[in-house]
Amino acid sequence: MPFMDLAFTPEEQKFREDIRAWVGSNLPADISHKVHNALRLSREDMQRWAKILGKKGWLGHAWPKEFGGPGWNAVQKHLFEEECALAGAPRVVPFGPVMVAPVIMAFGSPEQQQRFLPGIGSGEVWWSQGYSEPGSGSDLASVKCKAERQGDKYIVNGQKTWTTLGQYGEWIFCLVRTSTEGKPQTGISFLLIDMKSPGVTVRPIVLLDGEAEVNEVWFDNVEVPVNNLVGEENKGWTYAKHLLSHERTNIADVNRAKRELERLKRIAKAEGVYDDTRFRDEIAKLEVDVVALEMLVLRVLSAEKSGKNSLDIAGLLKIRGSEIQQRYSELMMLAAGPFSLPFIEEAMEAGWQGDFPGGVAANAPLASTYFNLRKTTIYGGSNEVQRNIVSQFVLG
Amino acid sequence: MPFMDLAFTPEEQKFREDIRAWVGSNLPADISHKVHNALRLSREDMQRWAKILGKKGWLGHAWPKEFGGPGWNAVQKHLFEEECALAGAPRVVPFGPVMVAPVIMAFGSPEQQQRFLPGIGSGEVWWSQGYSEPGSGSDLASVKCKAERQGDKYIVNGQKTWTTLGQYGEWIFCLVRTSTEGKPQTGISFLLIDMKSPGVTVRPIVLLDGEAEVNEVWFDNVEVPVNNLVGEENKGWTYAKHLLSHERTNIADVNRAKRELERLKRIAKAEGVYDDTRFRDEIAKLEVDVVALEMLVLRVLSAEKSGKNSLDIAGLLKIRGSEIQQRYSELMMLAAGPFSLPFIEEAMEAGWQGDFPGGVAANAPLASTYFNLRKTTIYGGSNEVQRNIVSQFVLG
Amino acid sequence: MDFDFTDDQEQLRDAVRKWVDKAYDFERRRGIAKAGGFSREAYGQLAELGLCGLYIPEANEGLGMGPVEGMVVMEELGRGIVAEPFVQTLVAGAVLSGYAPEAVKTAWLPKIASGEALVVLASQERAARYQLDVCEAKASSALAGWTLSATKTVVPAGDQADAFIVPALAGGKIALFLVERSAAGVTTRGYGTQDGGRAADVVLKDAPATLITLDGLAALEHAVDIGIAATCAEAVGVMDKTLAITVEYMNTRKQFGVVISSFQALRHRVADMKMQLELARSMSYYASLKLNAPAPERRAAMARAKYQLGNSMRFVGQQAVQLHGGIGVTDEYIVSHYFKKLTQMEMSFGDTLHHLGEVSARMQDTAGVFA
Amino acid sequence: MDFDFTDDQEQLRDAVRKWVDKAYDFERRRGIAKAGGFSREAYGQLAELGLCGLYIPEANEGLGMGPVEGMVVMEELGRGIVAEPFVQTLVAGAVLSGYAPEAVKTAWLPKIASGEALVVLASQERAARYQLDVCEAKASSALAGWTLSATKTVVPAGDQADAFIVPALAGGKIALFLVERSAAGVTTRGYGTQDGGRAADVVLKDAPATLITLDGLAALEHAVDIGIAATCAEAVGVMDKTLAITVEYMNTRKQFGVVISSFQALRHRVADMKMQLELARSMSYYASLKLNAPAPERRAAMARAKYQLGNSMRFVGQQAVQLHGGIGVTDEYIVSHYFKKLTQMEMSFGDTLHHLGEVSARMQDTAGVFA
Repeated sequence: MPFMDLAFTPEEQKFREDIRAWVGSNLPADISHKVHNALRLSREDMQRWAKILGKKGWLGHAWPKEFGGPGWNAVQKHLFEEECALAGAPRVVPFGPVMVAPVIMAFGSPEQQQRFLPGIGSGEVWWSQGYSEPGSGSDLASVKCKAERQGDKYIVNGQKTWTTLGQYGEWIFCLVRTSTEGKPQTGISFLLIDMKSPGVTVRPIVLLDGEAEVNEVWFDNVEVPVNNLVGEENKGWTYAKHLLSHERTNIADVNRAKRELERLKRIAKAEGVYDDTRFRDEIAKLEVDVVALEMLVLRVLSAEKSGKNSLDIAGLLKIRGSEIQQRYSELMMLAAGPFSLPFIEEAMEAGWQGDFPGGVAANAPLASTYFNLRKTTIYGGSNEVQRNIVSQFVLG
Repeated sequence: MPFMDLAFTPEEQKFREDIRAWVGSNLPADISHKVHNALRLSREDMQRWAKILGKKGWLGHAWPKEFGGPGWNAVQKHLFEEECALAGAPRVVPFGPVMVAPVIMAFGSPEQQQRFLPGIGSGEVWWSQGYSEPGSGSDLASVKCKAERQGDKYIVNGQKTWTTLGQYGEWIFCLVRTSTEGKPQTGISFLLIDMKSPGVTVRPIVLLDGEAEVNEVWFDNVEVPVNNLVGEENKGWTYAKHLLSHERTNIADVNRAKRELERLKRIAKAEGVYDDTRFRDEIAKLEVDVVALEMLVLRVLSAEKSGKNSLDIAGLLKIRGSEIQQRYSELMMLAAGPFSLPFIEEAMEAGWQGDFPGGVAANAPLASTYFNLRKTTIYGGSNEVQRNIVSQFVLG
Repeated sequence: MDFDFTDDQEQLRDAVRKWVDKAYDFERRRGIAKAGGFSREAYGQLAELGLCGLYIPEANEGLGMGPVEGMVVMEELGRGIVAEPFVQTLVAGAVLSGYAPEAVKTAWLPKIASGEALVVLASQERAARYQLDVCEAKASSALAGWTLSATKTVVPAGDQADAFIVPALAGGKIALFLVERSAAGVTTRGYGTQDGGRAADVVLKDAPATLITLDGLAALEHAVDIGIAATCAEAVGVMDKTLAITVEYMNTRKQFGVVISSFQALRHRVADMKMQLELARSMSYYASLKLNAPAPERRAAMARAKYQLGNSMRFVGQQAVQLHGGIGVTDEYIVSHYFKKLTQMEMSFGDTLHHLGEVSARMQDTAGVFA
Repeated sequence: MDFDFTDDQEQLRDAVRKWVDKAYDFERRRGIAKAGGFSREAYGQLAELGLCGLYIPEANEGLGMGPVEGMVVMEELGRGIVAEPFVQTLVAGAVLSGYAPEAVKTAWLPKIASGEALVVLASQERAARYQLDVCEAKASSALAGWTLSATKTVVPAGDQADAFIVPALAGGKIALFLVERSAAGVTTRGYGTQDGGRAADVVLKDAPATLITLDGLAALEHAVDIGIAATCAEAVGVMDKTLAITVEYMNTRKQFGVVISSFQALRHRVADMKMQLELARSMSYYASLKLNAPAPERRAAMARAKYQLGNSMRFVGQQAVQLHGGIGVTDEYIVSHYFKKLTQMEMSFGDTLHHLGEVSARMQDTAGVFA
């Protein structure tokens, strides 16, 4: 008999402890050091951790058992993600295991499943996402990148953009236009493209923090075998929506927020503002914000677990989660104040031995992180689009 | 040669001191006591002060000299209003001297000017405003109240609402529909109606603070002589817009805000929260808000005086002024906290001898004022409508 | 970790909601407010539903239920902005059950559970504001027993209650006493409150009193925390209904020829109201589920919850009025009554700035619900 | 009471604006930032315009102008987010003119006015954050004159400047000194800053120094206040241009088939940005017009101004990026550079919370501009 209870069950607690123990002995210390201090992660760092998870069968931790996943429920997934986040594990690059894999599982052919899923689940193959195009913004259905069928190939021409970490990508899943008839949504197909194919060019976009986190990807007469089409031609929009519906509570990123709030407190202490009433109050407000967000996440998890309530508040999670990310990064920067202003790129590398102005090298990435996280209220459906969605739900 | 200077000129200073001296010796102490403590003002209180001003020729302090006004420039008007506000004078009920008088001056016949302006300027005749109708809200051109011409009379049928202090009104100026052809704006006329006419009914609307500040006014076959029509038939919308353009800096009500901010500090001291960092910071924020608003008002005044700059920021004054009014009233209430919660209507009368819970009778009106001032972001063009206007100015 | 309500809890919710819908509509509430802000008859109906014994052990003729049931009931009373101070009944039931000597329990708990006795907390003093450890009331012990001298103000339904739970200094420390309103030396002066309810000043002059506990501050803190959790739940109910009223109005009211719910700026405001409501609901759950935690953890949780709820109440109340436009500030239309209720609740058991201070003072190195 | 600019002031504005438009476009600025964040050549052009002598008396080959002229110049430099630390030149000119002995004035002011010498304030120490009275630097007096030992950090263009104005303790009190960068015992380490400008750590080891004034705290406060007023004016220019860039983008960029400036929720955001800009402009006027007021009045005014400007900068900068969407966070597109400039300026001469504290501490019973 279920009843309202904040505490996790003994089984859930045991599960958490097992995860914690495993992460504790398998997460490389040099990687967690970088995560805890917002230092630069290399491709190798990210893939090293992905492979460790892959070997354990946990890179696809949300995968169903039939595809090699652990078969966890919503709460177990949450506990796993929380333990990873708190321990300072890098976020799993989601494009393979979280985004394209569920689409391949649901709509791909058995052949595609056998061909692609092992490489995704093991962390061997780096996937990228090809959704956004120049000018598309929040209007994802305005796909222009064209795939023309010629025999057993598609010829792909066009451009994708905002491709996160695309400079490392080996494969990319793309929305491409295969028909211009009917509504914009109806002529879109879901195509898997080998990024080593002739005609694929990746150009990094430098962001405001000086980092090349996203890319433009150009397709110039790229030949793609038709058996790389997922599902049916012109039905790609349906699959993409299916994929978006898989983004649930993790969009709030509350586990990371908890870790970063603790880091904020450490920074505030080091900078001597933790005992300043005004600054401390700002942290206190954020503390409540984080607890409230976590409770919201837990409510959603509970509803998922029991299937009893229906809580259509994913939009709220996105809005609040992104606002909180921006706020903690802002407060970290403000805590360091003038000592966050030097822009010394080398200082963002682990192991830098220089003398950072003010003497605290941990301050080096603070402003950059603040700048970088401005993206969070823009991407994944801007917060304005999310408010449209929420109000539609409330007002009809 | 004009040059940037925050100080008023010696002439302006002298002007201010003269006003201060006159107000000091002519504003009845019982009235200023009520204003300084947000106690109830009676019709007699308001009219007593209006007549004192009228006798001096200052009730129509913005009137041009040819109509008996003092002929002050924008800065002098501001200084006069400021000295009145700081001394605790009641706000002049604007419907006669500030609203209908300029319309009569600009568009009325000489006969109408001679007939109506003296009673307005002396404070003898109480005017009301008949613009809003049930359902019209921010859409003032949706006038339904009908005036049908029959010989030398109009027969008026319909309803006006939100008529401030209409229960005291002797005359009312109304927008009435005289034609249903063309755009809604084109069939509106501007009519002066004697509220003692048969068929006029006034019903007070009780507001959330329990006070009857506004009214519904019903017109049931009310006969109005055609020579009470101002200007031409069907041109009333033009005249009404002219009137609205006369609302300038006084919409920000910054002088009252300064007086009330000082009162807030007194209340905070009496309630023991002035030295509480958190509460004090809230006052400090408001202090900056008030200074910034005053600077904005002064910039507009300077531009009006010199005719040099064009500052189309009336919408900003309305938005900011109303937000500040709401905030100081909120902070006053929060300062008293639990001691603002008793609702004892008698305690809002001057001279009440009862024992207010907590012992401070000055706390009696705090919550009521907070509730009452929620109207400020709604009336006079809601702040949402003002934001539409401001953004139109900025974005085109 | 589970946020599902049991079937029993759902039935409890339905019962209260039905009573509110049928027996406590806007007109009845208006009548109660006009008549002074408290209806013994309405209160009696809550008792008939069995609600008054919610936190009272079955041994004392109560229901022996817990915080989740309290939350469910308060949410529903909130939806109807019920003026009778039911929060006080939860507080009194729990505090007497938890801290009073057996004789006091036996004498009072069955009467509270049956609705025969209304017992309220009389703690507010002029100098205290929201501080619980500031107390000028004095208790004296003599052969005949304890007597109290005190001036307590804004006591909920203070001139209607049958007895008061009163903190007073005994030997320099705060102790908690029970004082009957009918006792010698007790005078009350009642008045309406801004939210349409009732309160009173209560003056005790050497009034005979019964000791509840000498560990009065701990008991008082517990009492206030029960009050906070109940107020949070009530606020969720008030806000939920406030949003529903606003949505209905926006989908009906036309301006410039279209319903005002078609304006994007207003739609986003509604999204923000929904956000505040769901954050508030989440923190109300949090408060109720932490109510039985050890005192330091419990106190920290209540401060966090009341801080969130205060912000939410202010935003939802103010925006509901704003989105209604002119009709929102009339007495005639219901939304202003919800707004006034939210305003008063923000100042009940400590306002938002007060609880921000509490959160700040109690901050730890850790973060999150389970920290 | 007058806020009209004189014809001379308008001409000054035009001259600076023309230079920014023609000689300091986005590409040149990008080049300067990449090359380290400071261009002596660009700085020399400001001197050629005569700007470096703005606050220097005519007797010392300056222009002898006042705060309004300073404000006009800073607004225009702000519009171009000019990276060279011209604020420092205003500060140095005014502080040396106002506090230095005649010999120092004669030696340095003409060189500052001509652009030959860049003199900057080197006051920031690790322990001080925004407090002006916290100082660990030490001055020693010997027969040969004063020597200083100090570690100053984030000194604007510190490895490019010709001399520093340095607060240091002399006999337990803060005094102000001039130290040449070429002097013995001076080492600097330069680096770029987040806004595309340049700063350096400056270490002094028994470096020979010239006394400016023993009343160093008063002079330092004055220096910082000049910096605040200039930063406020600069911020107005930055925000004015930021809003213009955003408006242009919104009127061009299409989503769902229409320009995004047609969405009401975004339009209202723009109205709020305009509000913040005009409040900021008003408070920038206020700051500049109070710059010659007696110290307590001047300090209070600067705190109020910087508090407003800080809030405005944060809102305008963040919203400008948000309204641009993805392109707003790229290095390639100009708006992110305006945003970063605004971010850094919020932390210059005391951030928003710091100045809230100053406003709160200096609060009087009266209210308003003339109180």
